[in-house]
Amino acid sequence: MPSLLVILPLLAVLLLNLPLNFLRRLALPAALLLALYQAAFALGVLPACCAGCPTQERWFLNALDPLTSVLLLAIAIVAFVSVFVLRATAGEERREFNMLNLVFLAVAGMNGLVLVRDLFSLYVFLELASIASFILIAAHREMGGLEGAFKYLVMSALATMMMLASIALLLALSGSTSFGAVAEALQAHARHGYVLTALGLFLGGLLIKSGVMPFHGWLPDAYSAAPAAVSTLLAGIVTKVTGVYALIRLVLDVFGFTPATQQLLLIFGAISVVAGALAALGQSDMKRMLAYSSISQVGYILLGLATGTGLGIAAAVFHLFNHAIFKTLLFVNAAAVEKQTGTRDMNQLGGLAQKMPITGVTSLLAMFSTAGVPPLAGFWSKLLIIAALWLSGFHGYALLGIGASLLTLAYFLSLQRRVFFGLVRAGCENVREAGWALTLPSLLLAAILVGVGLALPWLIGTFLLPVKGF
Amino acid sequence: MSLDTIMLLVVVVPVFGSLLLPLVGKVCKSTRNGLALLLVLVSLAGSLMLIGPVMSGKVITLTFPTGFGQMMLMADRLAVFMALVSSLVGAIIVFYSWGYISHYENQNEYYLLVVLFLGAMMGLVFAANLLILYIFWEITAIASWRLIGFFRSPAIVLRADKSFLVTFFGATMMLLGFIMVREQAGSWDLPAIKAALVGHPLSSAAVALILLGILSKSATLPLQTWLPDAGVAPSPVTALLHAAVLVKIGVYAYARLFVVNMPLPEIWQTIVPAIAGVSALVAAGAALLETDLKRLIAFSTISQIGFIFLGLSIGGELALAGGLLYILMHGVAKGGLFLCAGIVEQNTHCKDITKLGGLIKTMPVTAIAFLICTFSVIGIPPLGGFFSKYMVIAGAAKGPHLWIVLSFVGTAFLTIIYLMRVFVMVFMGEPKTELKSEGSPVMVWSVALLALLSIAGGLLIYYPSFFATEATRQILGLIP
Amino acid sequence: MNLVSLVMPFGVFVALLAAVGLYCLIVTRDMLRVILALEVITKAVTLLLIVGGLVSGHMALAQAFVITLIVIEVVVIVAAAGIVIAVYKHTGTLDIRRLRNLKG
Amino acid sequence: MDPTFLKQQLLMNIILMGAMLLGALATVMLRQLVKAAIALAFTSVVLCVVMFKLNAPWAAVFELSVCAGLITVVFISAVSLVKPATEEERAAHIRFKTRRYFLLPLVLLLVGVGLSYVTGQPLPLPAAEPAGTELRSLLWGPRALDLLGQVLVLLAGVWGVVMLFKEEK
Repeated sequence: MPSLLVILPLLAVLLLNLPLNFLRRLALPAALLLALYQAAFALGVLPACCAGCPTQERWFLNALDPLTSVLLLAIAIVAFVSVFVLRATAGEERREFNMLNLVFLAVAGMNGLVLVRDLFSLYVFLELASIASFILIAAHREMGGLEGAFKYLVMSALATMMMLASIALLLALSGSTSFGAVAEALQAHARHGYVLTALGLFLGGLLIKSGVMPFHGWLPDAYSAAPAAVSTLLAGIVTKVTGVYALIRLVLDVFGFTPATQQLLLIFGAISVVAGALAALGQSDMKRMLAYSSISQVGYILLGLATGTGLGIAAAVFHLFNHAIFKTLLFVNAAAVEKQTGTRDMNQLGGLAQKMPITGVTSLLAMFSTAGVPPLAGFWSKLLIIAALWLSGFHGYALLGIGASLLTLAYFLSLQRRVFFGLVRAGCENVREAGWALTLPSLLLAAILVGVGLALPWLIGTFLLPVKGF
Repeated sequence: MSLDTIMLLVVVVPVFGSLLLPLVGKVCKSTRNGLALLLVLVSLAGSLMLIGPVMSGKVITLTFPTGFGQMMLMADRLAVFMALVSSLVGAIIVFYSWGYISHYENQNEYYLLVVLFLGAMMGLVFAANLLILYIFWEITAIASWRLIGFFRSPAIVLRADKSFLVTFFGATMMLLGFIMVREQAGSWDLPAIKAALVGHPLSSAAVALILLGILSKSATLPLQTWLPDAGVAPSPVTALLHAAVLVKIGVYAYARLFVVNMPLPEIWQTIVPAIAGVSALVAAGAALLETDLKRLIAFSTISQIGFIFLGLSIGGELALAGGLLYILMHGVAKGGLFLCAGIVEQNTHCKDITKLGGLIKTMPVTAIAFLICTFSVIGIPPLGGFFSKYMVIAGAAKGPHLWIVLSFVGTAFLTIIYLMRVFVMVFMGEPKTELKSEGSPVMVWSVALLALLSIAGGLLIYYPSFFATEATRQILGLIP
Repeated sequence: MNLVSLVMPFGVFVALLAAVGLYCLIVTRDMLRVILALEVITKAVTLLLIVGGLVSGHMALAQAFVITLIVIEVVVIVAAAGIVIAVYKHTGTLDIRRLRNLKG
Repeated sequence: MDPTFLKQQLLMNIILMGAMLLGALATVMLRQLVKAAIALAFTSVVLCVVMFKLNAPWAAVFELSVCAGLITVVFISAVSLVKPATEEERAAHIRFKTRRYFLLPLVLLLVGVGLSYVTGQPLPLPAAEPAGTELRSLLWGPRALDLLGQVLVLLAGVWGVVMLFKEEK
């Protein structure tokens, strides 16, 4: 029952806030259980989804397809992990409980967003996830978090207004907001200026939401200043679902691939890939570097999507999933480093791999996965994206993507050199591994990365359908 | 045990076994050292067991059905030859490490990476699928990155990153080339590609991109810069990296891809030897000026790689067989040189040849081993290096490009000059540093073994050259 | 009558309203006024939704949308106001130029 | 909806929307934030009238009570928490206001002129709503999901208030 995925978090929030003291302590296990249920659900329906079996449900008609279930799985994994991080870093019990409630709401928002097939409902759930994240970012009420939250809020509000305006225009055109009806109406008048305005507004809003360059201004601030658990959730999945997933879904189901959309995606994708990587190269704050890296990786997803071929789309979705895993892992490790050393400034760190071996090794795996070093999961998605670009005839963009993966490796090597590798820096001698609440999720995510990477040649035919026989 | 299982074990045992080493190392150090050697010896033994079948003309294949279509491992004579060379030198290097690395921290990491590296090398050798080849290719790059940065001081780590970036750049370009091959031939599998490319030569862009990857890995001009810098690594590592295995990966990939499976258009038979010639000559010149012992030997490696490329790319049975033989002889001899350099460095704490001298008095075995290996690299009969160099040059002389051959002859003379200069400056003359005795027995035995192998390679030249010739005939399709 | 000419006069005013809001968003240095500017843009979009319902004849649908939009709008404004007040408590000013701590 | 009826109403609507635009300008340009908030409320009220005239009574009621009412209250309480501006700041504001806002009329003119040139091929009107579709049945029927979303958003708002406004000990 997909609607349970939205209703259960709501019920959890309502029940946990009944005026009974012991309930508060149940919040954490409840969150973990919910995430596990969701992961199991997503994995359970995945084969059926891939086989193309439609599901009948009142609210979410035909909601389950491979894209949706992959996203549901990613949401579950990232939420699971960030609850651990929350436990390790939130501090005060009361605040931890409040933040957990908001995490429930954010997850409900993302699940709804992934499941709906209606433009306006998409807007509603998108706002739900966003509002929960603004508040979470500002949760510690420190200056940096507030600043990041305010910037995110303003840009996000602007983006949703653009989308709503577009929804209004499309409503006037088609008399409905369901994906199918709008897509039909759009097809009938594909090249009309009115339609192009509506499309442009919507795509613009989604690009702002995804933090694509040059609309990225809010993203590094929000990621780097947020509390550790929140930046894990935000970077791993929230902005990916609210921005990138929505973009993929709408382009696939509603807008279709016109040469104009393709060009738009290619250009913004290419700018993000290269400029994001270059900006990351110049950072000294660990989380900021990861944020720029995120922008760069979103660029890859757009490039894959832009090809419009089955291979490219599957690769983009796969990269989205991979990105959720490895970026979450990196943010968890950044949280561990910050917690143990008290700083994120990479110039003050060094040699931590010897002091925190688990953090060091898992970070390395995540970085290599991002850079596309085999045999990790990120390699396959990047390979498929590049191959899709090449086979679709976008040779220049393929070359660009390959070149940028060199940049990716360069900035991650610099991070690795300054934080983990090298000699132990003065002041870091007594650093120890963070507690199990941070190492356990790291190990889990690293296992997924390696497992998916090694098993992919066999998984690819089963779960990434269009890629079969590539 | 069937033959394809043996082939699989040769790859899988060291790759996955290496992951156990840090765990074992936490419990007992000597068990870990023994296990590390054992893992490499399994590869060596497996490769030895494959000799018989492949020499009788068999090609052993193992296919996995995957979402990317078939994925293949394949053992033919070329692969088994290469596997033998690398696992042989690798085993000696691991043995030498017992002595050398025991002075340093992070030994668990060291053994993990060395064995993983050798395992990945085995995988690369038996790969008959472009994706598998690429994966193992990058694993070797990762392992060598960590090994170069082993001592962890900022300058060293920076150089490690540099070498990783250069090889990664080459590898990604190669990957793009592979994608182009895939587009043209419709498969990642080498046999299928070979069949598809009959009559349709590969596009020049794909060849150039793949060549970029190969050149970066084998440190050939213009992507040679990382290799001399990599000399900051622990000595056995540089020996492993430079001499025995890493740079040979590029050479082997060239043979595997362009000689065996994707015949190149005519024009590349001029371009590649010309690149090799320039690279060999320039690197020899650089070696002549260098005073850092390990950097000098590294430049010498770049120079010698040029000879191998010449043998493989110029065409003709004699040159090709010479090139293969060169891989073996150079691996053994250059490994010996590096390990000797390691002993010298560890005992005197000095790598500058102008500040060394007279070491033969206290380190006779090391000195003689160094001399023998030097002779082998130079190509003095009856050592192994002579035959391979002779075959390459003689084979190339049959070809149309006399000027390329002449440049290589010039390089060979330069080799004599710079290597003898090293020997004289380090081991002869007046002692300039405090004299130390020989290194630990394990280390001395290792270099002596390599020197003996160099001699044996010359005296018993019949066996390796028979193997190389047979492999060549199989490559050229003269026999099935 | 067709769709374009029907929406046009309304569309012009919606665009003008949005332009006022956007302009203010760009030039203002006061955080509370940033929120006011967002509100003005929201008004423009609300009007557009109603017009969309009007010309498509799905007025009930458009009303449902507007009601939902208004509820969400309130929550966003409350969250924004909360953030602004918290910033004010830290810095004692509403000047947006104080939000320059995060750079790079 | 009958198009001729619309045409008759158009003039009236244009006047109303002009008033809205004035309200928006006042919101943006008035110096005191309290006055600006009241100007926003005025804009909302006019919008509410426009909605009534466009036959959207329910939405109009919401606009009136929530936007013109609740949001203004939120704003004014937020403003009241902030110290009133000093003389200096006021002077600075007046000095900068002209400099910052002088482009606004130009921008508006350009947008207006630009849009009035936009014409396109006619797009047909979509089929009208089946008669008898009521807001109530619509909200609780096909759009129930949005209602659920609203509930969740309101809950998020509750935590926003709890976490952002509550005094920390």
